[in-house]
Amino acid sequence: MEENTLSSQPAAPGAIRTEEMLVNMGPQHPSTHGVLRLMLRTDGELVLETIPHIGYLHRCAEKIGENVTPVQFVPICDRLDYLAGMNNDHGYSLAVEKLCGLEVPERGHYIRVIMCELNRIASHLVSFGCYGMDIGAFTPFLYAFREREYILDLFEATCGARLTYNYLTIGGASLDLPEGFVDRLAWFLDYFEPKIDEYNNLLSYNYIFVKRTANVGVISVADAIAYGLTGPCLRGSGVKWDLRRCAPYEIYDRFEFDIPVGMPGGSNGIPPEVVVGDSWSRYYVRMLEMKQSVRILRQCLQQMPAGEFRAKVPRTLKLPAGEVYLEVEGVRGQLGFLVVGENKPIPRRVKIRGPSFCNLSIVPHVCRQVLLADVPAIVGSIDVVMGEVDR
Amino acid sequence: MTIGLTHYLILAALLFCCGLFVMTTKRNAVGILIGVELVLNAACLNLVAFSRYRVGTIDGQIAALFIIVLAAAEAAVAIAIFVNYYRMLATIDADKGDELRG
Amino acid sequence: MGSILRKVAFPIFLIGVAAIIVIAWVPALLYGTVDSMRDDLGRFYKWEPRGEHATLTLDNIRQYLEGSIAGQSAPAAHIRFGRSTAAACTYVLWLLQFRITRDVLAVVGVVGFVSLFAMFAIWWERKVAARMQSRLGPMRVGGWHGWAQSLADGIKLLQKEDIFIAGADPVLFRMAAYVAFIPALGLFIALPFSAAWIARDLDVGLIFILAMYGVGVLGVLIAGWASNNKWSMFGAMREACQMISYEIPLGFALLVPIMTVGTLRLTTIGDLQSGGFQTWLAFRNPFLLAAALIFFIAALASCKRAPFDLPEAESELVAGFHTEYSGFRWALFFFAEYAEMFAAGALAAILFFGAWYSPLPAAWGESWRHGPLWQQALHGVVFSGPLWLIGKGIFFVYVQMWLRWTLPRVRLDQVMYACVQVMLPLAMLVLLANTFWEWQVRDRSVLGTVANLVCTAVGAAAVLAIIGVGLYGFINRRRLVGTQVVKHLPGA
Amino acid sequence: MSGEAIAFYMLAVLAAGSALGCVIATNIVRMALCLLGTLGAVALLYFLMAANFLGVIQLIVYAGGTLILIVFGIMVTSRMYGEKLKPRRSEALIGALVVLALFAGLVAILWRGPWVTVVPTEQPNSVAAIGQALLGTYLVPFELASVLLLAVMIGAAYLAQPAARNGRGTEREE
Amino acid sequence: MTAQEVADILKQRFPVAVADAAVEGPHPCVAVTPEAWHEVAVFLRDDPRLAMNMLRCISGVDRHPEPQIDVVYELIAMRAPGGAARQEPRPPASAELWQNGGTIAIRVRLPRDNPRVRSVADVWPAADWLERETFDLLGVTFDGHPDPRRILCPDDWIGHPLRKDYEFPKEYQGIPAAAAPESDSSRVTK
Repeated sequence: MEENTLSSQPAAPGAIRTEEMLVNMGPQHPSTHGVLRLMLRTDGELVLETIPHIGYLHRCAEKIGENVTPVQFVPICDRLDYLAGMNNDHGYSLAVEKLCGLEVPERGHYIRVIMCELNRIASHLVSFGCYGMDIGAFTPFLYAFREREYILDLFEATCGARLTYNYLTIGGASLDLPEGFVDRLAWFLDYFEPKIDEYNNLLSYNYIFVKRTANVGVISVADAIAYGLTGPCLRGSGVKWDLRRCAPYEIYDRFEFDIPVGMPGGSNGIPPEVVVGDSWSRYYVRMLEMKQSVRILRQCLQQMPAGEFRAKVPRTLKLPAGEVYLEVEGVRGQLGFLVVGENKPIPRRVKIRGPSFCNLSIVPHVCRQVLLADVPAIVGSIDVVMGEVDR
Repeated sequence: MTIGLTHYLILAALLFCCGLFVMTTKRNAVGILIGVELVLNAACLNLVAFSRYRVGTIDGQIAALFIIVLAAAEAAVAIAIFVNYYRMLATIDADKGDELRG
Repeated sequence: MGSILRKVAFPIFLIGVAAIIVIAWVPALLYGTVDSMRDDLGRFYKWEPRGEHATLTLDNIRQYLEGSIAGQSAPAAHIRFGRSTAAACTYVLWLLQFRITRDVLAVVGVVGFVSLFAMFAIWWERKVAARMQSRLGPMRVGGWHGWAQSLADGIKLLQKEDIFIAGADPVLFRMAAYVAFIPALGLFIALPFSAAWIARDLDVGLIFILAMYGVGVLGVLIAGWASNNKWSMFGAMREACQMISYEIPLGFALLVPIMTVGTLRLTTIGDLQSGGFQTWLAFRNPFLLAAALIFFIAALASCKRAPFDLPEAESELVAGFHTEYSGFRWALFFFAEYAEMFAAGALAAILFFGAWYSPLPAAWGESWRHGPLWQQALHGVVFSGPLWLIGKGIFFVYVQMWLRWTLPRVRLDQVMYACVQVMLPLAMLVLLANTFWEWQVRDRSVLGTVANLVCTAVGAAAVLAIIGVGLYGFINRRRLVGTQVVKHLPGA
Repeated sequence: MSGEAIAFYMLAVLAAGSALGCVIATNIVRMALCLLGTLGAVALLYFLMAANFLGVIQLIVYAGGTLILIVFGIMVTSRMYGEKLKPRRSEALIGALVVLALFAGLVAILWRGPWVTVVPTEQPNSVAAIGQALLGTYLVPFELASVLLLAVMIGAAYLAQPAARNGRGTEREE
Repeated sequence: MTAQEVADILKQRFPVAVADAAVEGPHPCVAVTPEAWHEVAVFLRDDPRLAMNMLRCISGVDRHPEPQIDVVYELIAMRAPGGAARQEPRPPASAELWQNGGTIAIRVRLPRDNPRVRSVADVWPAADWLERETFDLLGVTFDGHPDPRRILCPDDWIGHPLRKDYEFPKEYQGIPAAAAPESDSSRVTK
């Protein structure tokens, strides 16, 4: 705790003097999702200003990227947004493939989409559960983790890992899907889809929950775009923008799915207190996105062909001179990779655009003149993963 | 040895004197308020003791009841004033409040 | 060693449960015995004044128990002992006739009950939470569903280092835990477990309990301040705001039954509800039912339980006022919290839900009350007795846990809004309406009877619904707890 | 020595000790804690004098309300490591002398004074008696007190809100 | 709008400042001189044809051993369903998809020994943290930045780790570094 008193001087006569305090929220704090540190300037329960301090989880991912080959770097990608390792691997692989001009076989595409969407569900489940905890509802957290466990079981059966997969790699996937995967996945989708409605009834429409999150931390469209917000945070503000649709990559143009956006309250079963762009909208977009992911997964299972799952990738892949910047729609927003090659097996530069990094940058703008209890509600609804912010 | 009126009165006198001392010497305004509470308590104790040992009715208790209620009201106003005082002068030292101009 | 412990642990547990059940009704029985004995003997020897001031001698008691007093009409037909038993009981009964003995017993009983109950409640809360979250909760310590978990935790907490932070105020930091805990114990001085089983039957018992709730806050406040931690300070401030605000609707809600019964003595209030389910105060008229609800919500806020657990909101304030506490001092805060929870539940039961009486009219069991020992014991279980009050208290504690693991937490301004703008006017309205009702509506009038019946029906429906849901859950427990857990359930 | 005497002396020592603690303590929160000791002991003394209702009111209003308000005020206005407001030496000395003299005088008078006392009688139902007295003999002061409380409520609420003059939202403070 | 069109508009508007445009290949890029960059940035955002309203990424690329550091700004134009990108605070919640109005990368070449460029945090607030990161890791100074501090490394860190000639410190605050990183990187390169 740093000592306080920004204004220890007696105020001018007649002026009202209030007691301001600097409070350190994090890096060890239950609701900062890892090691985020927020300096709050508070006046009683009122937070006047929020200053995020990041970097506690900086692991030099970009420096490592300049020193290892792309295939070696894929495991590091897993550790960026450690809740959505598949999506990170996918983004990096796509960037390298684009730079080298590699073609991924058909089945590889489908495996990638399946894994990415499954991981999106898993990650949104964590986000849903943790957000409930931020608001003070403990129980949904365990329900979310129960469902996530099924997905992790699937991942484990596929690649042997439950968190850092190193599965989607340059040229496709490193292994084929295991036997019985399709049936298990189909079972899981049937099991899981009705649960989303259950959780909506349990938490999303809960009166207290709505009161806590609706009209809290409202981000306007202009702000969202200006601060470079992407993913559910951007869509929560009512912008129907999703790279899977707006700049299609992989094979997402083959699937039918909707892009949920934040809607004003009062219609479609949305509580009347809700304002577009508030914490509730961001949270609810994630709930709806899980449904869309289930839809995509079902279509994948129908369309998936047999065949090769990985392109022939030379043992030492030389990255041609030139650079490529590629963004994919990660779980938390647009995950971008800038890869600069120079005719060597290792790239000159790997720049990672972590969506959480940009999403977090709006926190000082939003967490002003809010109550202390709103800070976890806002930061939780932005859903940052510090591994990706600090890289 | 039975406990009688004098015992209570002496105890009340002690509380009263302590309260008086706190009131006169403490510089923290809230401390002064605490002194006032002590004095009021002493008074209440006296009233109840008199009503029990000298009159035998409950009138003293009623008076003490009023004192307690009024003390609560007094504390509420006093704390409100102190909070404003602190906002104005950035101190709770009662000696600093010698200006009348707000 | 471990294996032996594992073998004996469960029997010890069962014996403990049995002992608690026995203890729950024996004192009342013994006190009743002593008092009735004194009455009998006083009548026999023509003591003046009868009862209170007469001291029985050992001989009196022995003769009485052996039934060897000349001319004794029916020498306590219901407590006839053999010669050796009588000799043993004589000393116990002789001791029990003194106020000081009973006080000492009461203090021991209260402290024992609070610590036992806190340990039980912590274990139970974990089980309740676990089942609501499709987990198992503690399963290992002690054998049967981890029943000894709290015991083990308690031993662990006692052994833990009592961390004292350098920047804290040394005296206040240490005192605060006690300032919070002692009023929580003090609550039980005036809390009747049954008409006979109460430490001090104060004529102002109800306000005394309220006062103890109020004083307990001071411990939290001082803990927050003395920790010299900003989060603790936030917690303490929130507690002060919340507690002071919610005492007002709480008080108003309590005035409603007080107005109906016209006394502050809790035993009297309890005894007025001895006529079975429909005479419970909450079902007397709609306003009392509303008052019961308001009371329960306000008590929830006073006990700082979810959804009003702002003073220790872990996602906002780390752990609130007890952030810096560890070891036994930390445990004291929890003992206080669970004691207050139980007291709130018991108070709700005494004021609104039939106190220590079962839903059956106590008049049905009148003959058992004076029958042989086994009948008296059965009476204590079936018709009235501490077990009923403890059971009702535990039920309300369960409701508090249920709410905690279901609802998110409200925000400070919402807590204040709910208190000042919703609960307070509502409580005042209910009080006003009840005044009017008591003034105008006769108990036996058509309106009074209909209101009573409707409220009773609502209450009965609620009770049946809860039992039904519980049964449904129990029958389908394999299906409901979630497939992941079922695999690990014993016998799966 | 009777039970009552034992109880009285214990409580008197607690009350007097806490009051002296108030005098000695420099830390304002400790003063408040000492005040709690005095208030509690005095409340128990009321119980001892069979003024149960008053004792409980003392606990609920004084210890549970006023004292919490005071501690609250302390928290808003004082910091743990802020300036220590110690009484000036001269003031303390003079004050102590005066107060000691006063105490000595009081004790002397009390000791000497012939007090006509009555044998205390137990009120059978003191709560009801107090209620009847409040709404009978003491109706006017009772109503006046309620008016005063209302005035205090409004006044304190007005004093405590900064927005009346500053234009900032207040409903979020407190 | 294709990258070629963007480049043409820029060249037309800023004939001197736009050095060259490499719009072929996977990463269409327009190079801009550091002095003109802020002006170009405002134009890119405000010109109704371009309306590059979102800054996605800022990457610094150290060209060591060449004495040059590139700063690459990735821009994208998000077009509201109504047509041009709308800047109203709250357009009606749309059931329609927003359109991708084209992407472009802007490259600013800076001298390696004293890389300075005007900050664009006032144009796109997203640049605030991204520029801080570039400063932190590559040592590019952004003039006029509202909060020019390090962001990922500690405030007292010495050097800029993503420079190619960066030497890993032997210790930090008395904490010794675990292993010499040179041997690691050399092993991989071989």
